[in-house]
Amino acid sequence: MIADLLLAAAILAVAVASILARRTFTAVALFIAYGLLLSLAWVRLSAIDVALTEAAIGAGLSGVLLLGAVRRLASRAEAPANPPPGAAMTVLIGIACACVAAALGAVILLLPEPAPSLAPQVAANLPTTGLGNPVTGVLMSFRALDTLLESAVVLLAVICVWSLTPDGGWGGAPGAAQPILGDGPLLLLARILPPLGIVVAVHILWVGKDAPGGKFQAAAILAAMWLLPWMAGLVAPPRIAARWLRLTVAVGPVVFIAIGLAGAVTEGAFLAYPPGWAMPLILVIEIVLTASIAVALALLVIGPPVPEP
Amino acid sequence: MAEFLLVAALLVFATVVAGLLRVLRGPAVADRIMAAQLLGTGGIAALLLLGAATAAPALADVALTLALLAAFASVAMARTAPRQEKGGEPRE
Amino acid sequence: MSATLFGLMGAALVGIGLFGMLVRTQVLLRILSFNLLGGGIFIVFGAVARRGAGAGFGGDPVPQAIILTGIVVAFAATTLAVALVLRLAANQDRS
Amino acid sequence: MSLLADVFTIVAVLAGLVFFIAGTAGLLRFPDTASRLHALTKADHLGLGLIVLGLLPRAGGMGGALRLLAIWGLVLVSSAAVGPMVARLTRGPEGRE
Repeated sequence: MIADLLLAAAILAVAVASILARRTFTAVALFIAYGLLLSLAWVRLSAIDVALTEAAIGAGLSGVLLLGAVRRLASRAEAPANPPPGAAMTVLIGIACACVAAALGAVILLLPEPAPSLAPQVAANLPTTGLGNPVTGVLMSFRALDTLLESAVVLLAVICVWSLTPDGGWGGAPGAAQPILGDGPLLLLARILPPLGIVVAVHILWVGKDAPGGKFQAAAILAAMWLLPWMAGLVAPPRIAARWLRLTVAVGPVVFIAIGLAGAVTEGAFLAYPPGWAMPLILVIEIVLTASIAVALALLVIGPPVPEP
Repeated sequence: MAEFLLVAALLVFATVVAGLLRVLRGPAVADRIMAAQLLGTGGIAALLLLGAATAAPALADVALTLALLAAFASVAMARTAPRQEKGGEPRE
Repeated sequence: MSATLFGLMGAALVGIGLFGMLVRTQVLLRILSFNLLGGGIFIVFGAVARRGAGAGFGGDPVPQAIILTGIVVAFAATTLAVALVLRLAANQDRS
Repeated sequence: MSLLADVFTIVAVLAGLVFFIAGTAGLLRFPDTASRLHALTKADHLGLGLIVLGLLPRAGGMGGALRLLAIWGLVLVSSAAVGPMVARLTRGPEGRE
């Protein structure tokens, strides 16, 4: 019980410090600490799958994404287009936000006592999917449409980010040129960590069938393991005009839709798995989706191509 | 035995949260990075102890992911940190 | 009990994130506050899922799966926001 | 036999805890960044290392033990890489004398 109070207080303290920080870099460093603490909070809420995702995406990829932006924006004095609100206005905004938080808190306190839950239904139908992990079962079978739409959203995000390429830069290698600092330690890490990370990612993907784990967490780790050598300047990202790159990013959702349509033909319902075939089909989708989303997440963090001035 | 591990997990977490003050207060940029890394390591240790106490092997996977990603984030932070001027606050 | 505590913490995070988005003028800090806000909402959702525990699961798996999807989509939105900010900054440089 | 394992676990975890507390205290109390870095690496390496050693007998079989050692190895490698980079930050450019 004390641990929960301590954890909650620590998260709130880091969150407040993060938005009040003077320098953007400090705010992002605090945000990474916030991501780490949040994944511990998810463990206390006994949602281990979400803890894995929050650790991989919240603390890892989001932090590195914002750090990259801080580095590229640090070189120019950022002229604030609109001046910060005055003291009175800030207090007013503070009160309004406190009201929103209080209202949400009241909702939490007034939740219906026999908490409505779909757990029994999931438990009843899980054996049909042949999976042991209920969250993976929901993701891949009962709510497979959400997962399909989500992988499509990731694909769309890649298209949108690439569409921000300044003219003349189209087709080039994505992302700004990484400064080759000749940092010994970074090069060391960029050579040692990726192989380990790939083994961990495969382990988490495979274990995801019966225990917390799964494809999004594995994809985030794989993306991180590609970004590390890119940051160290060891690996030049492929040109976005490269056909195989576009194919890899698109193959995940395409395979998912194809299997969904096949289900519609044979079983009469989109995304329905023929009985007995659920497990192998889900496995195929998971593996293809992991590779596709890993590449997509990495490309999202790398960003659009930036032509040298 | 399990209670001992739970108490140990709580203690490790409490010390690491105390270390968090360095993140909030640390004048130099390097202090914040170090404190964030300590937070990562402490979180991993607390998770391992909690996992051993409640016999939940899945927590070791979370600790493994945290170890990988905390390393990744720490390196990114160390690389992006503004250079330290002569003793003063580094410019924005 | 811990679910309610974390639910209230999530509600407070929503307030903090909203405050950060409205008060801070640096664009990156606004994007960061947006992520704090998102994290808070997911925690509120997670507290509800925790209360729905049953049938041998530590929490109701359906909202947990949806939160998982939400985290990935929020990350995709954040990458797009950062890409827009960087492109704007590059344009300001050129003009 | 299991009593011996339990005693070993308790002793090792307590020792790890001591290093964590000492490392964190060092991080908070020491005057300049370099000495704080020194304190931090102690907490990182030895604190976690001893806790991992303490938990080894309780880890389920070979797989669990391997995973624990992998975690410790990862933290060692990452703090070995981040340490010099952070130190170089405090030295600034002239740190390369």
